[in-house]
Amino acid sequence: MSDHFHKHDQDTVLIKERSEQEIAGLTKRVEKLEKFLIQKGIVSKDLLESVANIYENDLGPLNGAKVIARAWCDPSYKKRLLDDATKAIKEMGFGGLQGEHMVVLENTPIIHNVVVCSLCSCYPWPVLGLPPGWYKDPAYRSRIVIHPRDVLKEFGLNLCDSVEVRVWDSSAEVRYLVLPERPLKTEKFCEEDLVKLVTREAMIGVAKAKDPFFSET
Amino acid sequence: MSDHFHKHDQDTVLIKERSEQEIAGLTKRVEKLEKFLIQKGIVSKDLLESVANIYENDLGPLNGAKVIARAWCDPSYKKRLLDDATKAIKEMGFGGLQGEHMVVLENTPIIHNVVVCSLCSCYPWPVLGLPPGWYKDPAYRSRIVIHPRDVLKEFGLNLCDSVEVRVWDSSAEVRYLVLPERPLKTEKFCEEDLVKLVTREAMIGVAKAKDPFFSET
Amino acid sequence: MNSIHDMGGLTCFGQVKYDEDEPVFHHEWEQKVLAITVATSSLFGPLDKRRHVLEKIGSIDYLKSSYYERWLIRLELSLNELTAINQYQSTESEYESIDFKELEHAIYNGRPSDRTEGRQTPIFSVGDRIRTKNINPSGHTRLARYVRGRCGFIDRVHGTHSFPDTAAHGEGENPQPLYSVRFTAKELWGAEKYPTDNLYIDLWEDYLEPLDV
Amino acid sequence: MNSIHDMGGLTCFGQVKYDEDEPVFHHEWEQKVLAITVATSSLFGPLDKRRHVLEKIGSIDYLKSSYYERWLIRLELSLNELTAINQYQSTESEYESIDFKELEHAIYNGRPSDRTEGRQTPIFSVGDRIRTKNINPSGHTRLARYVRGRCGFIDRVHGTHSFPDTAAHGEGENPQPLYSVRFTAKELWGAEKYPTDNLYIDLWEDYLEPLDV
Repeated sequence: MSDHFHKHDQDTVLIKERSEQEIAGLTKRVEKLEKFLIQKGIVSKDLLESVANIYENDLGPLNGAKVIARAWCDPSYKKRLLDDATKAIKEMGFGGLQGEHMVVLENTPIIHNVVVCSLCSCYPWPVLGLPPGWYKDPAYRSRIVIHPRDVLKEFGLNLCDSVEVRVWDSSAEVRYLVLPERPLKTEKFCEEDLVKLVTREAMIGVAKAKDPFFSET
Repeated sequence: MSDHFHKHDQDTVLIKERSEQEIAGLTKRVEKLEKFLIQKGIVSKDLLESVANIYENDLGPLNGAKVIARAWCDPSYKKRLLDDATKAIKEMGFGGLQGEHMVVLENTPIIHNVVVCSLCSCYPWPVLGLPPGWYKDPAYRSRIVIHPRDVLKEFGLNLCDSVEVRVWDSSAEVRYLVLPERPLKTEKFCEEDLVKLVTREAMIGVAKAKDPFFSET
Repeated sequence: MNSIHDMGGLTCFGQVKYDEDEPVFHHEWEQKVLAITVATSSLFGPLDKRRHVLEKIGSIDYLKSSYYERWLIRLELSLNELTAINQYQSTESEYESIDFKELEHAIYNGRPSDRTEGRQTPIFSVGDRIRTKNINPSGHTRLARYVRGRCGFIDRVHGTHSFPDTAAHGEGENPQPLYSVRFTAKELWGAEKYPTDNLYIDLWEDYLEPLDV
Repeated sequence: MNSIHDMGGLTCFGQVKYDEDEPVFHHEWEQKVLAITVATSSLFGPLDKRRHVLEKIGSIDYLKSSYYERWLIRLELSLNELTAINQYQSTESEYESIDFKELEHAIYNGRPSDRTEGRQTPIFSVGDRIRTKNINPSGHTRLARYVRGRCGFIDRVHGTHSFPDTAAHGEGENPQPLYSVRFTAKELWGAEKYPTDNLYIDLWEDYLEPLDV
């Protein structure tokens, strides 16, 4: 006789992989919406495809990485960025919905900034694109405000006790972007190479910028 | 073309009626537990049946109703009940698990008491039996502490603004029983007749005692 | 832990579904769960520990389960743990057998939580103003979130009782005074519409501090 | 409303599931939901109102849905409402048509929430100590529960912005100063282990009062 009783997932809200059937159901619901909107002349198929295209190709963390890399290389740009981020980011050609009011937060050896939206999932689209799944999930939204150091550990980031953690909960239309520390010994890197070190995670504040000399072996 | 999209239940956590299949699944899980406990000699089938029998037949709101009716008729008993409810209830032969530390709360024309356990579903078993479903559901547990008057309205109880509402959240092992107001013009009722007017809901505080002269037509 | 079980003050669960003619048990399995839970309670530690098992049920499971389903989940979790321990200790045959006479005595006489040892002299008296501490323990607590960091009045002194926050975790009963504390509705919710309404909740002395400290 | 969306400080959702190689969209329907949501946003009132629709999704549905599923539910709820209104008004043919040039302009230029009308002079200055009000409105608010009735410091003044609590309900934008407010971790959670940690959150002037009032 087995003595293993029904098992329970005690501690997670797992957004489970959807079955084929569930995806078919969701697809059908979306198609119904789409059909209605097109038939009523509210939108055209072209318009929807153009919008999808913008978010698929035009916006993404590469925009933010360019901003950060430039700030690392150009002290006067960095100053403008910290003084008026919206304007300085616009200089680089980035702006728009969900980036109307930008603030950049500078990480230092003694200050670590990390961003969340506990009430929904506000995120700076023009510089980071659409948010990753974990940013929108209950585990991150609920816990980063109370146990930031534990959550950062789950991303592999162990902070010294002496570092001050600053959590930014974006409850208004102000959007926050973290300026990570420039990795050591990258003085000779050109801006283009530095861009590759700036990950989305580093600009949210759940990681540091990539260390180009770090090897996993 | 239909313009009704997928409907959503916006505001409730409904413990939905279980399907035959779900009930079969639950039954199977319980049987597995039972079989294990019996095979290991932890309990016998007789013992489980005896326990079930106690809670089905021995405990219930009739016990509480007898306590309340006596308090209505016997001023010295009422005094003892308000002074030391555990002892006064024991006098009537009631006591035990989930009734170890009883407190009785007297409703008056200007004070209305109502009981909840917001953290789980603590309830005075010896005098009220096992709790009704609504007492254990999120809607009651979460809202009675913040919007007691709205919740009481959902039970059909409209309180004047001038009445003081006292919500008792039983977070420890103290269990609360409400002593409702004796209905008007029941001076000539004997204790046995009064017992019939004392509902479970009145002793939780989501209703008043039954008015024997009230007719619904 | 700050879990979904601590739901006081949430307003997202809709209206109360009141069914006047609700049976005590909807199905036979519910009655069995009740009987097994009561019968085996002494196997699984103090009530505080058993409450904490319910609090650790995942949020979706917690919300979509009925009361006896949550109890069933607790039994399964507890038995999974117990059998794992027994297998590890190779004491397969040594499960404790429940004595009905003892159980019946407990059912009718209870398992009181008041204690004659521990802190017997209350720091606070009826009428004293207190502030609840703002604690957010990772384990079990009975200091509901909606009364943390709030000012209230001592309404009753219940005597000295076992302390759930330690008792649930095998850290001793730490018996201490238990109070009924009154909070005004305005203090808890900022509402001014019913200035005379009050909420009373039972709180242990370690949850409280004098107001002016 | 005090709904499950306001989850800051809960600890019952387990560890973060981080997938480094997560695609922007898992399925085509997600991309369509994004496109439809952005394209039709001007049909359904201000952003605050659209956020409130998400907040009214039932708790279990909210928790078990992925992000774009919640957005899909919002579209369905909003369109059900819109079509009901149009049927009632018999204006079946008069749905607004979305102009792509206008939409493209909004996508790349945004819809700022700062305003030149309304209360332009902030009551508080950087460094001021404030206490947040303890309000529990039945409608939309951006005063998260975990910062209600807590003491903090003004860290930045963001200028005058539209006020969500009224804008979401068609009660006007009520523009007023918006601040970034700093709270110590100790003030919010009582933890003393990391005394230098802080949490910053953007709060409108109507959420705040001077500390000594």
